[in-house]
Amino acid sequence: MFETHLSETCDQIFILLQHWLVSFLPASWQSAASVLLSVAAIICLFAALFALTTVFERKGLARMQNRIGPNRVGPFGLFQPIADGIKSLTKEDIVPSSADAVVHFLAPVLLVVTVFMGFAVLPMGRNMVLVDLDAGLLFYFAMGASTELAVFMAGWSSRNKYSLLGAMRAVAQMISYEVPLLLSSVAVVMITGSLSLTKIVEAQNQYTWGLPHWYIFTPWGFAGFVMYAIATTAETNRSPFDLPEGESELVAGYHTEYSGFKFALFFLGEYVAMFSISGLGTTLFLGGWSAPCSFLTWIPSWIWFFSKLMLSIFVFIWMRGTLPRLRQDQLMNFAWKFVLPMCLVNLLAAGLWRFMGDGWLRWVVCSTILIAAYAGMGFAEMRRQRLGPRSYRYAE
Amino acid sequence: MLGEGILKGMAVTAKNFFLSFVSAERLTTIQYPEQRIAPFEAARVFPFLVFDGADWESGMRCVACQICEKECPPKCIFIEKSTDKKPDFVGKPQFYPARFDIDISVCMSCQICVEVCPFEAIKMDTEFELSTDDRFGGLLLDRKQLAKSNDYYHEIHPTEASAVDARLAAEKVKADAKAKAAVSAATAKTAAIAGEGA
Amino acid sequence: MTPLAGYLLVAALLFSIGLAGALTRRNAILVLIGIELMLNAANLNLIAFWRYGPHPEALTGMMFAIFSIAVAAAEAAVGLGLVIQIHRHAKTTDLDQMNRMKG
Amino acid sequence: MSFVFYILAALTIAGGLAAMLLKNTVHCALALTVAFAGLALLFLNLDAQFAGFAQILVYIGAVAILVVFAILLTKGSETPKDGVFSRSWLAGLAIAAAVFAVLSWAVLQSTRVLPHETAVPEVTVREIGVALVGRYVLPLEIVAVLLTAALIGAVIVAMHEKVGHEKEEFQ
Repeated sequence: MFETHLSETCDQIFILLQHWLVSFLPASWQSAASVLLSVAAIICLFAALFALTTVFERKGLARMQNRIGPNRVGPFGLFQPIADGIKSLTKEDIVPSSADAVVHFLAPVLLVVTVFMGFAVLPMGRNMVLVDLDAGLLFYFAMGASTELAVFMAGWSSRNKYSLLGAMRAVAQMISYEVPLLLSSVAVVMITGSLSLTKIVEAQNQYTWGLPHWYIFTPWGFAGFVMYAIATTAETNRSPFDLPEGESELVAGYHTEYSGFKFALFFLGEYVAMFSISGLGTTLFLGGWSAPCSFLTWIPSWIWFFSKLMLSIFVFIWMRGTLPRLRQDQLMNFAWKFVLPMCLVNLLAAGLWRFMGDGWLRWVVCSTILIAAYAGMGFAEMRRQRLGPRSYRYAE
Repeated sequence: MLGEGILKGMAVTAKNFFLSFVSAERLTTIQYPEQRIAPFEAARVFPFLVFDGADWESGMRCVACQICEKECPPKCIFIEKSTDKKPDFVGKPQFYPARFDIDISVCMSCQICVEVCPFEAIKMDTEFELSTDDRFGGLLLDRKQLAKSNDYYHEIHPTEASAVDARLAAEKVKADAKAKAAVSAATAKTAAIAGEGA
Repeated sequence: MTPLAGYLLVAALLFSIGLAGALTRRNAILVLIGIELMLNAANLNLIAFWRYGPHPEALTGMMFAIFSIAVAAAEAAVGLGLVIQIHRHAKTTDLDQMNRMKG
Repeated sequence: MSFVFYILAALTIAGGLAAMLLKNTVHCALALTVAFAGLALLFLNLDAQFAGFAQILVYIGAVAILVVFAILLTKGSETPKDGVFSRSWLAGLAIAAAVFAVLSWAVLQSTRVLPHETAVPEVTVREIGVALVGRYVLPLEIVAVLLTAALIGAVIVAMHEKVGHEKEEFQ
């Protein structure tokens, strides 16, 4: 009895803390204060996570390349982000003389604001959601779509050909991959019957024989998750889809002309977008804050959410350490000729899954459809030498 | 199968990631200021002036012939000839550089000065930690800073230095023999003159 | 003034701004922007009528607005495609200079 | 009439005015997004959550981006020398003013019959979805066909006539 109570307290510790802090204020201020407190907590938490991730990314990438990575500032180089932060804060803020100063200033601000807005609807633990919107997923995608405009503003206002090219690439890429991103999430919405992210997590927080009902453990969920992962990598401009800032041809893409704190904001925006979109993927396919086994539910829900989030970040870093950058035409062909059709087939599979009722038949039918589509499309693509192994004309 | 290569590549990086924590020999990094690798024998950075013996001023091999100054492509060498002479390693009186400056902010480490020097006086150094906070004065090395002993030369380029020493020794032997011959000839001559006179 | 009247006035003003823009600007893209503004003003009207109408649970105004958003997106795509094609052909997007139908 | 409404209305109108008055075309497009965002917030203020988010997703995420793409593809960001307004601007302005006069007159005349503050309608996304595939399924299908047609049409219209150009170059 006492143990359940303790684990319950641990689970809800942030909620209890918030209620305790707010209780000092007069009653009329309490609702506003609790919202402000949550917002401040989210911003501080993810900014801190951003700082930690930068150093872990550098160290992880180094290990994948058999190097050591940053280890000079503080123990094991853990204070490296502080040094980086001081550097970017003290740097001169340069605005090109021909740049459009107002738009140039607004772009990073808009990017960071829209990126942080996405966290408003993400459930980070049991009862830990800022606003439980009925159309939460739609809100998330609406905010995600607005970041494209910030990227365009940054590229256009810099009056630099590299910035503009990078921005155009980024916007084209983000629009192209937004379609599979939305379609892979639509499958989840179809099964759950709700756009509310808390409802989606609750639907997955059930156990059969100690195993969770996460959507990734279903055929359509697994295919959807793979498509979602590909689309998010492109959406956050991460390697191997980091063409918008391909340093070998575009200097730094749309933030070429940004320095100092504004550049740090872009950097922050990129990482926070990665966290938020990983958090959404966790919520949609990996059961959000639910525990992976029924006997592990005593561990607080927010620990599960953040460990899944960091695992996704590790996969992002892992992919960055492995895969080379794609070419623009490969990127577009991949989106429109492979990922999008696969997402449509996946929608079909999800619909069949929904209407075939329980039993083993739906597993067989859905898996067959998806595997056949994957194998067929993959074979066709490789035959056309679009996605197959490369032939080198001059090397070797 | 589509996507097979991606999985293979991911496996390679994952192996690197985990094994780099286990086996230290996988790590290629040298922690530079604390750990160093010995410089290669053929490494060359900027020129220095070789001197023999203990005193750098009297033992300097340079005779201020100014060939290196003329040949230097970026013109980073400044030589001022002395007015008096001092004996070189064979004992022959030679000019010496009253001033010998190399501006290493201009030098491009081409080694042409070393190639053209007939006196084996200028050689390439392996010292590379030359950064200074005074970029005008600090990078203009005078002859005192440039002078390094022959022992130091042996230390950094042992093979090359031995070859140079052997050649110089052979030259010295030849010069000594010539001098001796000249001396004996002179004595013979004087003797003959004396004999004639007698 | 009732709240509905306020929304209707804002919509009317936005519609007139869009109309003025569509009628006075030279650039074809800006004419399209004006048309978009007019469509949006109509959407605002539909939503306002839905909210303050007698039967909001019937969702009529909301459905109108949603369909109108979808149609406006299609309109923008086709319209901008046409402008790009015209620019490729006539090397201008100035409507005052597009005064002949011969290609 | 709440304070929030006035702020949002001012934002929307200012965005719309700027979109129609600014010289630089890209600035116009950015001002247009401000107007779109203001409208989306007005929708939210009207308790139409779904329509508001759909407005942001479609207009800011797609239409605004499409507009700036079109501007950059047509070199429209360069301000023309002979003014941004057409020769017949006075007539256009007069027509717009007349339309506004008529509309506002109509609205103000009917203030008496317009309903006052009503209860907030409780509409979930689920109900909208059920209505879309129930009562409004025919319009939904028609919109689907329209969007497909528009997609294909836009691609065909904007597609480069590769074959024709190559022929021209060969001759």
